[in-house]
Amino acid sequence: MKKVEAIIRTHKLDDVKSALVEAGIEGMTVLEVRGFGRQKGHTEMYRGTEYAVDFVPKAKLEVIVANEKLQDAINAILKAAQTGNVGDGKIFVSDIADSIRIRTGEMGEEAL
Amino acid sequence: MKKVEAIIRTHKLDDVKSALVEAGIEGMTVLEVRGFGRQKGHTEMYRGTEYAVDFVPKAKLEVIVANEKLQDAINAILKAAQTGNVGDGKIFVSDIADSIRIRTGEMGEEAL
Amino acid sequence: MKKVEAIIRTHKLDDVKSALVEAGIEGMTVLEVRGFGRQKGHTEMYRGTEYAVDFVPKAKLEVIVANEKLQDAINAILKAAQTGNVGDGKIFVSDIADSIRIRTGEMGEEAL
Amino acid sequence: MSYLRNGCALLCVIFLIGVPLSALAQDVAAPNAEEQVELAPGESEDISTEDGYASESLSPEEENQELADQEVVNAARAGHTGWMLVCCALVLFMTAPGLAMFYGGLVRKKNIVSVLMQCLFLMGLMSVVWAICGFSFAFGGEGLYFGNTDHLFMKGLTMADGSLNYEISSDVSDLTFAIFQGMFFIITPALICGAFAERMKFSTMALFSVLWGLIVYCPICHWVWDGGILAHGEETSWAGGALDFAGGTVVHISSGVSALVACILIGKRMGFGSEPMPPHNLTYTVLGAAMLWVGWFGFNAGSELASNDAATMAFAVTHLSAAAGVVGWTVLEWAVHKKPTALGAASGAIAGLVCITPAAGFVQPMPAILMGFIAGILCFFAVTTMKNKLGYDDSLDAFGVHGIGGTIGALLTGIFASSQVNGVDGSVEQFTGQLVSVIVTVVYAGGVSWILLKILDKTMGLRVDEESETRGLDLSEHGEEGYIWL
Amino acid sequence: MSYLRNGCALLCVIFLIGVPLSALAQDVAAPNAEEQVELAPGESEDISTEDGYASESLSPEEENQELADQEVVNAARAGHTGWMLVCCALVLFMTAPGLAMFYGGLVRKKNIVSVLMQCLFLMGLMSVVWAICGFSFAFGGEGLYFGNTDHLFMKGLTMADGSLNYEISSDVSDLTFAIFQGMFFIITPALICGAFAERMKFSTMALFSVLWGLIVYCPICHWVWDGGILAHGEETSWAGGALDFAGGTVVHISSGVSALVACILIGKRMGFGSEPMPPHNLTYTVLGAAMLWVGWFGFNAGSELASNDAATMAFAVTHLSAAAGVVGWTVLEWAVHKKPTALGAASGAIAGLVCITPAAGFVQPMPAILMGFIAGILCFFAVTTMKNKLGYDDSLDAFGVHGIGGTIGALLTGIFASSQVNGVDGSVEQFTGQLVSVIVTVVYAGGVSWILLKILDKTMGLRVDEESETRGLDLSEHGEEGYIWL
Amino acid sequence: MSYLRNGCALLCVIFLIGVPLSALAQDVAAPNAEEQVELAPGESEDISTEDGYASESLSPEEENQELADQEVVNAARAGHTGWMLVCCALVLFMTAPGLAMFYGGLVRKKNIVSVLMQCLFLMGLMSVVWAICGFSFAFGGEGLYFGNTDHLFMKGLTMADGSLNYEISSDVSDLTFAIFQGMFFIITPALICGAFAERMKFSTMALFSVLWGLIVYCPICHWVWDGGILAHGEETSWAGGALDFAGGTVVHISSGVSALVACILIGKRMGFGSEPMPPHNLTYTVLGAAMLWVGWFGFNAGSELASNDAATMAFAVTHLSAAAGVVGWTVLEWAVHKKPTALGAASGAIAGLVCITPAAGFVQPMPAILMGFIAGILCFFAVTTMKNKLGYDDSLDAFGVHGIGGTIGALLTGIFASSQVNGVDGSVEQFTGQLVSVIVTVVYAGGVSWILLKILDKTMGLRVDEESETRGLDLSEHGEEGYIWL
Ligand SMILES: Nc1ncnc2c1ncn2[C@@H]1O[C@H](COP(=O)(O)OP(=O)(O)O)[C@@H](O)[C@H]1O
Ligand SMILES: Nc1ncnc2c1ncn2[C@@H]1O[C@H](COP(=O)(O)OP(=O)(O)O)[C@@H](O)[C@H]1O
Ligand SMILES: Nc1ncnc2c1ncn2[C@@H]1O[C@H](COP(=O)(O)OP(=O)(O)O)[C@@H](O)[C@H]1O
Repeated sequence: MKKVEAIIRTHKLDDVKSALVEAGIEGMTVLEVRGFGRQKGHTEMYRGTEYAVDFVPKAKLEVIVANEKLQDAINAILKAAQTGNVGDGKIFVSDIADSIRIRTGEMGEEAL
Repeated sequence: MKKVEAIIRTHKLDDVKSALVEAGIEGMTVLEVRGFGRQKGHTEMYRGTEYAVDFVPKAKLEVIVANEKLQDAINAILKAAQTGNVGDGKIFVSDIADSIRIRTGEMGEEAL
Repeated sequence: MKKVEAIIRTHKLDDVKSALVEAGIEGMTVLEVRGFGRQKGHTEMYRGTEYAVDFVPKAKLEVIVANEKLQDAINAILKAAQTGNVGDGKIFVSDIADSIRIRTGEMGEEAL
Repeated sequence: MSYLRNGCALLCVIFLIGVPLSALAQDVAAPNAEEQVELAPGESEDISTEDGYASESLSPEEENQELADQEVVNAARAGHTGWMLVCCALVLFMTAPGLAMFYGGLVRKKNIVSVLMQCLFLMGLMSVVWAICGFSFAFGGEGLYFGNTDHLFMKGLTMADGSLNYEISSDVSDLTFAIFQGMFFIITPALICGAFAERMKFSTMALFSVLWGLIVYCPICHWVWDGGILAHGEETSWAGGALDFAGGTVVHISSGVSALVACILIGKRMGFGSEPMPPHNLTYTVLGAAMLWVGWFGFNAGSELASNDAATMAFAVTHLSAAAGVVGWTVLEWAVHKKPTALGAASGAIAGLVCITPAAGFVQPMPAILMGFIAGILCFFAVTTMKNKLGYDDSLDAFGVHGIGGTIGALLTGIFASSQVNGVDGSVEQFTGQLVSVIVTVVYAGGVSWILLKILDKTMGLRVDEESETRGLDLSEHGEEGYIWL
Repeated sequence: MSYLRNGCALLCVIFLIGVPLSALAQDVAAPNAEEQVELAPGESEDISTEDGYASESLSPEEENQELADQEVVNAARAGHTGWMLVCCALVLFMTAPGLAMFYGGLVRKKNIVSVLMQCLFLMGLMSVVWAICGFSFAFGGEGLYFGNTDHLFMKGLTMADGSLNYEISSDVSDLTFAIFQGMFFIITPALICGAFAERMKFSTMALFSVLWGLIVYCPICHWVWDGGILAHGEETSWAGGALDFAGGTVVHISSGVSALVACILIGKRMGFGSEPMPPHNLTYTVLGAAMLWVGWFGFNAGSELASNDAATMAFAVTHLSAAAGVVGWTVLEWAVHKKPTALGAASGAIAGLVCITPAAGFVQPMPAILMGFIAGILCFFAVTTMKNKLGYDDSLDAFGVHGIGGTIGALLTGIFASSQVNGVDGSVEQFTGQLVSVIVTVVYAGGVSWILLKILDKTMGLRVDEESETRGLDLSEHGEEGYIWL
Repeated sequence: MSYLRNGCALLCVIFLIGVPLSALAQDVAAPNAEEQVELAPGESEDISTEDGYASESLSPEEENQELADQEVVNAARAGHTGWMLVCCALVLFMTAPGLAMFYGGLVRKKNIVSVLMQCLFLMGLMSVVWAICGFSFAFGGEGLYFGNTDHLFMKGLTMADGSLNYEISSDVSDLTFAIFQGMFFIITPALICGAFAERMKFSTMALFSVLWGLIVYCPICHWVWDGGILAHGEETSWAGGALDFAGGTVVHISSGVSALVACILIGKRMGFGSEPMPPHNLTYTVLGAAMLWVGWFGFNAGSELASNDAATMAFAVTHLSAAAGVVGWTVLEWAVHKKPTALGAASGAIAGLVCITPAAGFVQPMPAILMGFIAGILCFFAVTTMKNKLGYDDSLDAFGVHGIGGTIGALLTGIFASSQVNGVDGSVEQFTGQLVSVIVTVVYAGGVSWILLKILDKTMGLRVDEESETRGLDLSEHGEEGYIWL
């Protein structure tokens, strides 16, 4: 099994979710994160004091998939999350050793 | 070392924490997340416009454990987080290459 | 590629970010988390009812780096995040199988 | 689903009867109006009925004098009316934003909307019920036990060719009085909501509030403030009747006791005692307490029904009692629990305000400070120690603050009342009168609430199901979330 | 950048002209003052001009009597003035915190500051404009179509040796009247902001508000309330003129229609219909609605310009209509959508308040309940069904609530007005007068707003760019965030 | 721990003395009461003492006339009293929710409760202190430098058989006056809290506020408003005394300067200059500013102590100055920093309000606009440029807004005062009087605050420890969190 972590624009979340569901993915977890990268943050000004806010709000999606669905998932995300502008985000893939469904105790790909 | 990521119901957090502590785990990190899966979300209605909110609030627990404690940790989580209803969540296990305690610079299992 | 996950004190975030940027890291993602460990939480009191809050607010930094930059990143974090008091946090290192830049589709270390 | 239909049905019935009858009400008023016009001779549109009656056979000079006197009366009324309208607004301000914020901050995030909705909906529902029949039941006629139906649909309070009657008080019109009292009819059931917060069905809450208002509040109100069995100084009163300036008995004890009954009958919140249930937004609670404090000036000083020295004194003692409540609760907590909390300060303010409510027009400033201080201390023990010992789950301490604070206030009024303020001194007799009124109110409000809730429990059900409670009332009852930060 | 300069320039010009002229204004006032002093004989400093004029040739006795009468008038004025100043404060309270919270809660988090800023900045800007010229344009002179320049820089409203004129109303001074009306001048354009929220340029909004205020609001205000073509009971009025007690036409229809035009011209929000745009902070919206309710008493009852029976009646019907609006909207929604929502209750309250605004001084309580109920129901359909059908994006339903609610109210006033309240009965003629005033207001406000916005669109641009809209107006227009939770 | 005990001890002592003495106070009042009763002949309960004295040897006719006159006076008092009670409520409303929200929004999330708690606790503590001794120290007797002990425990302000004295003002009772002034006694130290926010020990803050109130505020108040060395128009006054209508010197300069001293002595917040410290909830700040604006009408117009033309004028200029402050600050910021911020608009409003405070009863509308505009601009520079240059950490700009704004206002009052408003014209002499009063206030308030804080620093400590500051005062001082979103 693989873990796909995708950092995307927050307002793309619904599109990406739909794309993943279409690609046959049935579960996923989303986190609110703040990202630092090529995309610039912004400055805020309070009573003349300027704050540079370098972190940009992003959504992070974690999807654990069976190996054979990995490519589908990646493609789905790529298609739905791309705008072509700096700040579209990244996808990171890593290995998952095991997975368990708490409700039933099922293990492995069964659990997804 | 292993990383145990458990996505659980938010109100089970305290129980799971206690179970883990009993199982000899001394550190963990919790994240607020929103999950999509078999458990249904809800609909909200604002001035006649209906919004389907598919994501359900969940807590995600990250625990890095020495290999020999892995099973204990999993069992503790399973026992404390189970309700038997859809939405109990998942446990994912993966490998951790190294760990360091920032305060002391200790490495490996010492650092946990 | 490696994933460096560092759990640090929230108010050290800016320092750590700067240190990482100096070490040549160009991207990172931050999450708000709550940690349980040796550092004690606090108690709150509402109309005579005491609540023990065991979880302490922390920032979690996720940085994916090329293998050769791993040590630099770790050192940067260690240096910037250390105060010497309990609660400085941990660094966990794991493997990343692949990474993709959504905007361009670039893969591997190119994508970072 | 059926309880929902019940609720709707009730409301619809009220309206279906009310709307056609409303036309009638106007027609009924019209003849009165004409009558008055005939009686009032002068050109001045402002002459009120009372004087009209007397003026039939006066010489022109006397008439002139009377007109001039009337001008003076009207001038004073401008002051009284303006003040009382402001007080009406202040009392409404207490329910929302005041109480809504105060209570809203105390619940968990998933139930914030439900609390706000209870307050706001009661502002609508109870006001309509008050106009249709509540006022008449509470303030109609001279019965010892209950009002009458003379003022259904605000009959007799409507305008007859530009003038409103001045029967109840000589300083403000009956309509002003009715609006002012109507604001009390809103906040009293809203206070009860604190006891069953986070688990009560909205539909049952609405129906209960209407029934409670008509069956519990209106009679007690009539007993104490409209010549009934607890009215002070009436021969027919039990034990000489009670001093209750602004509603210690009528509002706070009645709602506090009913709250206790309600929270016992509905049972504890799921997870009570095991899960943490801290206030989700303490800032709301503190700000709401401050708003209640401000609004309470309308509640207490407004209960003088005029803008005069007595209102000033009521204002002053209200302020000082609240202040002393803050000091009392906070300092005690500081000593006992090592930290002074903002929630403590806010609770102390409310305790002080509740306690001074029955006494506001009867005591001097220094005793008011003492009363607030005592209330702060005793309510502190009530919500921290007593509640835990007895083990009921009064979610937001409606009983602990309003029931206990109101009782303390009612009793202390019998001790600290000073004849210099309003002609009544504290005495053993007065204390007895207070005690009797407390007991009567506790028994009646508690008993009827118990019966009402039992019936509602059997028919509509008091409590949402477990799934709904876990998810939070905001989503399950209203389909809304309080905050959407994304 | 250029639009920014434009905006600044405008403001600076106002000030550059205003400041030196202000000195002038004082000088002009001075002679008046002296005149008055000479005329007023008695020792009393409080004697007002009018009486001064008449008193030149009176016997000492008569003079004494007159002084005594004057004392009575002054006593009444103390009441009226106090009440009206409170009403001024209440109406300001409506714009912020009231409307600011109500609207602010409804937008997405990224635009909360922009909404608050619109309200707060308009409080500043419109007040200054009102003092400099708005009041004079709206209430100056006797023209049928427009005011005059007699009161530029508040000339004639300033103090001449301690006294303020009492020309407009005999109960409160002209300055009191001017401040009160100035508060309306703030909230009316602020209401429009609901329509183009989350995408309008701040600079254009500011300039539009000033122009709209002077070109749309002032004339309509003059037509209805200062003897213009829609004034009730004037011979020169069209169709006999309209009853508009507190601004159903002047405030709500004018702003509601302009809001509709504005949201059509500026276009839908990006992602409208595809992305969810739920209220980010429903608690603000509910609390804001409650504050609006409280403040509205100043708006409606204050429009009587005195503290008397009519003000009491206006207060009562305002309260009851709001209450019935809550009940109407909520119960209907409950029936149709299965859940009663807090947003529904809040919207119903506002609908009821808007609807009763033109009628507040003309109807009895029971019809007021009916009006609120009808408004709750029709506005519910307007914002749920009609808006979706027609497909415009009125972000916060400024048109759906104020435009529709105001129109319903204006028309129903022509039906439910009762001569017992203010001498006017509902009738076909009155209904026609109401209808004509609605049509005139809709056509004029809509038309001029359309032209204004078209011009502004071509010159400054109405809308922020896409990047800014996505990021949120808080950051792009103001460089601030509403909440920083870390 | 020991400082905690100190604080508690202090409070307890106050109460231990106060409670028994309170009984005494009532006894002392009683004889007075009887005296009055004997003197007052008529049946009317409302006759006030003054007239009672004169009426001993009048013919029945004259007595009748006098009674009639008294009725007129009472009618006027109804208006004045109602208005002043509302003003009292409005000034309390300023401290909380107003100031609490305004300041609360500006701090970091971890300190929000501490700010709210400071405001709420001071509402309690300072009110009790005021009743016990503060009023007497400030307004007792005729001393040039300090009040006396005549009114300890509100002696002489309590009720003697239904009546309150009317010595201080003929329009409202002494008790009304005392409550009104008591509200000022709350907000003034609360303003100082803005300077040492986020790091001050709660116990030290409480003790400091009490001491500061008694040693700094009461004397200054006495000097300016009770015939002391800065009172306007007294022969004994320095440089002819100062015009200070509603507290530019007494409230704003005194608190602003003390704030500066405090923030210098306590030192900068940890991380000041390196860590970002943006407002955690700008919505609170904007809403709080709006509430302050509304409440300020009570503060300024209420300072007329009557509901009359002068109050109207004070209301008008207050509103316009605030409005111009918004415009001034915002437009300047827009030009300089390219974006108009909501925090700027809010700050500008407060700057305008502070600046007009001393002038409210003395200037005409157009100069008021100018004053607000100037204050907006100068305060903008004070908090953006000057503060950065000088490098002190005035967390919430208590000095920058209240100190600077108050000084500007005090000085400009000497220029813009117009004899048409209140008999005094701006002049070189008047300006000198203003300047002297500013200097005296700055020196005295600054000096005594410095000494007080030095002593407290040595004994109790001013500042929480580093760990507590990092964690936030909410947890370390109060054991509470402001928001619990989970
Ligand atoms: N090396 C990295 N490790 C972890 N997260 C990263 C890394 N680089 C980028 N990110 C995340 O991806 C987001 C987008 O990256 P950015 O460089 O701004 O744009 P792009 O992906 O279009 O080049 C960042 O906001 C950050 O959250
Ligand atoms: N494939 C997945 N990858 C990541 N997270 C998942 C995945 N499947 C489920 N989850 C998480 O687990 C939670 C529970 O899953 P769900 O399917 O609703 O119930 P259950 O685990 O009882 O079958 C989801 O809300 C989601 O956060
Ligand atoms: N085994 C673990 N797994 C995951 N997170 C951990 C673990 N141990 C500690 N942490 C995280 O590290 C933080 C700091 O740990 P703590 O034991 O308090 O201090 P220190 O690292 O100085 O010993 C904790 O708050 C928690 O978030």
